[in-house]
Amino acid sequence: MAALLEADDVVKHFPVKRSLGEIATGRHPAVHAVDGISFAIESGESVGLLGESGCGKTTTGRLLLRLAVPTAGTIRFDGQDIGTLAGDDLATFRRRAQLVFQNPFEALNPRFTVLRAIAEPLVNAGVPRADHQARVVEAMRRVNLADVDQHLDKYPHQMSGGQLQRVVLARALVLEPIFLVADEPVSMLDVSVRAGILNLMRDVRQAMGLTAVYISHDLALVRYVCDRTLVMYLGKVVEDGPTEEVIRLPQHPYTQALVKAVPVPHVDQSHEPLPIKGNVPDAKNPPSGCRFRDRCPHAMARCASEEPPLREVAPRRRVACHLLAA
Amino acid sequence: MRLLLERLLHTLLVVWAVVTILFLMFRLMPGSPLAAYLHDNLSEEQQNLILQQFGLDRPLWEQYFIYLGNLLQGELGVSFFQRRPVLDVLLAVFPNTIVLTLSSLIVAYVFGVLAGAYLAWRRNSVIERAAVPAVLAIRAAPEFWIGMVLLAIFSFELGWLPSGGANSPGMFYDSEIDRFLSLDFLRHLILPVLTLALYLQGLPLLLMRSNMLEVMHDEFVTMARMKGLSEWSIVIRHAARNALLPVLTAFALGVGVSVGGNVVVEIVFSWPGIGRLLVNAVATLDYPLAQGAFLLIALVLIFMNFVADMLYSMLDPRVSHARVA
Amino acid sequence: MPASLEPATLPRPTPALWPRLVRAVGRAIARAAAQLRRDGFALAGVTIYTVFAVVALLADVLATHDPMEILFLPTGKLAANIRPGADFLLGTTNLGRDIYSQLIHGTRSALLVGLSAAVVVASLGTVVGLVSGYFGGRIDMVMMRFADVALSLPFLPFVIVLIGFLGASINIIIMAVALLLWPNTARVIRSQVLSLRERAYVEAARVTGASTWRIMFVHIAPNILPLSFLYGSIAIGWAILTEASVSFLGFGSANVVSWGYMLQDAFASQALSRGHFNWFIPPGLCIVLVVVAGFFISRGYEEIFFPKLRD
Amino acid sequence: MALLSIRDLRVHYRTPRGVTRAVDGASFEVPEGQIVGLVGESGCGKTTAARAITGVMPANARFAGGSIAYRGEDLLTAPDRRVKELRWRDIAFIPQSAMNSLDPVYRVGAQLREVLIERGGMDRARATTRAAELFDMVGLDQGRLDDYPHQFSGGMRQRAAIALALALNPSLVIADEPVTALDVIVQRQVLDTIKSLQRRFNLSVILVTHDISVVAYVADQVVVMYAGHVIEQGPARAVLAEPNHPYTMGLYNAFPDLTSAVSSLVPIEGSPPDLSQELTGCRFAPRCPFVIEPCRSGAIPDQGNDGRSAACLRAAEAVELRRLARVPSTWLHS
Repeated sequence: MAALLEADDVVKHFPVKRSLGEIATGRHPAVHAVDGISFAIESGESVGLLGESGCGKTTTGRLLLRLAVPTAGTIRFDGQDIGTLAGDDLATFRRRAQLVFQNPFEALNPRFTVLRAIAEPLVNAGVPRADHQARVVEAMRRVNLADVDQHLDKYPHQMSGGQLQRVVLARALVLEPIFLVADEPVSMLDVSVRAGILNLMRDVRQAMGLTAVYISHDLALVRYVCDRTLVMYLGKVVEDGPTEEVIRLPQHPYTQALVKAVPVPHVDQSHEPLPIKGNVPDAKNPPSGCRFRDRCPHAMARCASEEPPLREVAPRRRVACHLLAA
Repeated sequence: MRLLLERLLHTLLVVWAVVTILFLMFRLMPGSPLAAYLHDNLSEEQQNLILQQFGLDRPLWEQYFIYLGNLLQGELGVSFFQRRPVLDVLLAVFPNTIVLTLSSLIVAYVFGVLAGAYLAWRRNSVIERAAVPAVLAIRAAPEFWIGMVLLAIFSFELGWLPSGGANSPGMFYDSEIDRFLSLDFLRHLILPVLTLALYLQGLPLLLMRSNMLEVMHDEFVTMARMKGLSEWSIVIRHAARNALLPVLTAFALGVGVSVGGNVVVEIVFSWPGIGRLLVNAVATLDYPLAQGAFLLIALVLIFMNFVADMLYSMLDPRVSHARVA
Repeated sequence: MPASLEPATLPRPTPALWPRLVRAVGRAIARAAAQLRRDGFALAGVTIYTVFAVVALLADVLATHDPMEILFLPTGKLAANIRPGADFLLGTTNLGRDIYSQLIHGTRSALLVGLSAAVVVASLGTVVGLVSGYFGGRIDMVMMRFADVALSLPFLPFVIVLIGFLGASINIIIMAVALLLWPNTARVIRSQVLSLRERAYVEAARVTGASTWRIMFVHIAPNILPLSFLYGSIAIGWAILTEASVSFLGFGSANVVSWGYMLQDAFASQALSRGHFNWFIPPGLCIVLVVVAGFFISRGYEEIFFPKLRD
Repeated sequence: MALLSIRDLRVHYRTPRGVTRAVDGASFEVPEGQIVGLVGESGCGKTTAARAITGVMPANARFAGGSIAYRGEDLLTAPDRRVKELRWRDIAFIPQSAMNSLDPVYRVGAQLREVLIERGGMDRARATTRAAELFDMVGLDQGRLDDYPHQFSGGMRQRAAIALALALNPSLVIADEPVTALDVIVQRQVLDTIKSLQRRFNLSVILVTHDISVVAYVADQVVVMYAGHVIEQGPARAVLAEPNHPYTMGLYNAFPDLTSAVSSLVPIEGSPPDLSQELTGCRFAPRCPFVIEPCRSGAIPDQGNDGRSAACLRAAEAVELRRLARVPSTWLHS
């Protein structure tokens, strides 16, 4: 299989206001939201971007869709550098890559009916008006929005969260994209509704042969819908591998802590304290060397001086940790 | 610190822009004000002398730099009609305006804040329902008209208070302070202050009321209730303290706006202030005086905008204590 | 391809643009009207405006005399300082002019000044705020610096100097008001646009390839129009008050009857010391009514479009 | 005797669209020294029920019936004075968002001292020492007492809120979604703090959450709410292992579990009823795969023993229903 998407040493910094001292010394401080990540996603894969808030996963998602442009590095989609796309090429890319939003209550224009909302991509892609309704109805069927006629003229405030997320998904699918980024697609929904949306996304992905990236902080969700998982910490990918393996045998100390911290719905579970302490450091001044070192139970002198590269430790398995260097 | 310097720089930029606008406004107006000054019966030589005196025979850009240079030295020229340096004329009346402005703002804000907090506390009571449209109506009234009505009633009908000026004729004082503290001055001050305060109280009142209503819905006020704190602590220490922040900023802004905005009230009560001076200067085409008065009013406004800005960032810990680490 | 699937529920004719527009506008008006009935403030404001608008339109019919004509009694005496009565509803001025007729005609200039200034302020402020907020960067910086400067010019003194040197004219008053008031509108709209720009549904439009134009005018602008109206209705009041102040200070144009002119006339003619309340109370009240109507409407608007401000 | 006993509590909200019966006849108890997990989905009334205990409610809320007995004393009929006295000294609260619940213009230490002085009757010096003690207790650096709330991270703020709640040694702490806004690792650390302090001071805690795994981690008892009703309650171990109400069973199927083999998640079709409508019968009936005709009318009595109860007419068949509920096709509406 060929890589559909390749990220090559992608960096995204957000400049912040400089202090007087920084102006005087000519320094340009920035939030290192994404700080040199590389990965390739093969056609048809579903990949989870897992991490805590502030780890850069959402920024990465935006970069993949060219909602933001990298500070350095390139992202290639189907062989083309998306940073340089313009005009018709950009329009084509917009048709092929879509986004499913975290909060369905905000992802839909409150003044648009369901019909108008789902037809929006068709309008932008220049699909003849006469075809809109048929394609909207088709997309709604695809996301199991029953009683199509009943919903077409509804406004977002007249629908439930689960229904809204289906509308959002239908909008993303109406142009028949080949690549989908879903940013925490169910975190705003109730548990009893979540499962329905996740199942739907899984089914749709398979039926349409989509390549998908799920951005989430929820390990259980990623496990449910992703073949492969990239674990991010403070702008870096620290671990990469098949989801089941990453969860069963996490290699990076951070992933290990993360897996341990996830609560499970059983009374009998480990209550032993987590091995890591402290908070995620400030992304403006990340620690030298390994970014996890000051919270890591295994930190060594080398961790402070040398940044561990993300290296292959087994086939399809990459980890960025000096412990695994040997 | 960085914020202070940044705002200061910004303020200087605005001052420069306003000064430039002022220059252009006074030099490029059709029917140059100087025309009125240069009487036909002056000889050409005399006319040229005057033009030279004001540097008006030079090219515009040169005039501009002369003007900037003069401003930097505090040189505002000489009043056409009073034959005195403009700065002296301005400084003679400026204290009157400041006293009038500050007294009325203080009266207005003390009343407005208390009444606003009270109305918020008595939400949906009869008095609250009646007060809001009444306050809006007072705010909708032209200041000078409020002044006229008060004047007609308290001065002319009832004869309780003097009808204008800052002092009765023939009164002399050892110092300005003595003058301001004299009973005669205070009697003259009452009506204009009342007029301005009536007009000005609407803003702090409505602002305080809506801020209080908003803050009372904030989670930390609910928490204060859950903690069983006294009503006093909840309303004053938590709600009012938070609601007051924007009102203090509005006060600082209000000082700047009022110094120029008092114009009409100064006219109604013949108050010898900077606004009245400006109006008379414009009416008599006394261009150096008008320019000086306008400049002074503008500088106060710009300075108070700056103060308001700084005040806000000093009083709100979310700005003043932004943690960089 | 999906278009050829022809689901059973089809066909439903795609409505043409303009009937949909008519429907949308109709719905908006219906909603506003429904809200109006609930909101006493807005209702009062609209009622006051309606009454004054009718008066302005029918001024020639309603007025009993020419407002500037010097009137004489049947006895041939100058009709000066007549008390209100059947012949002169609100009495006459010291020069024998009919106060009631002046009041009626003053409505015209007040509404003219107020509405024109409101339109200019609201549209200038909206366009600047929209462009500045959406594009950001240099454009934004330049425009906001202009706004800072405009807000640093003392309002009334600026108008006085302008009028004093350029001569009295309603157009100059409107221009001056617009020149100094647009920044308030622009700033508020800008900050609203800044937050709307980051909304997920705007991002959604972008990711589906919507053009900048479409995002600005289809997705963002409809949400800020209420704010434009809000600031427009406040500007009506400001413009009327400004015109009144300028006229009162004697810089008004001599051949236009306005409420400010009437007040100046009364003030200069010692109406105050003579207790001619019939002369200076009515024009002041008219100003209060028109201006407060704007405040009321803006309050009602807030209630309709920014319900979170409601209790 | 239970520390807190809630009987048939009804709390209604006036809204523009009519009356919303957010809590509509809920009964449960909080035993001394135990953590009670109050679980349910959004809009089920769990937060309203928990806040009702503090007596501090939004202006449009109304107590429409029932009782809240604290140590046998009904808080709803007790004089205001008495209720105010109990607040924070006996019943304290940890909010979901500590950011909004701390006053932004005062230092965190000052807010601690305020309650220690005004409600605890301490002098300034004593309050200062106690504040430092409390910070220590919840694992915060004493040096941060002089910080403003916005200078804290999310986890630190939540710890500060816990310190504030424990300031006056209350017997009952109500925690409303205390870890929902936090990342997993911080969430776990804060839960550990709550649990250890609860043991140390033998606190009773009501922990409101939408997350059954949080309940599973810390709770001794669990109360499940649905559409304003309590539909199941009992010891956490028993309820979570062997749910008796079809809703609880369904919730389990819909919840992703990291420890079990990946099976498919099963949603509960439909959505909760509109609480501004008059409702009869079991509120879960329209979504329940095991519904029988009597479910749709009349009151559904609590069935149960051994300290467990479920508001389900078919609770006696729970073993069989549990077996059926594990089959995904059961939950597919035709």
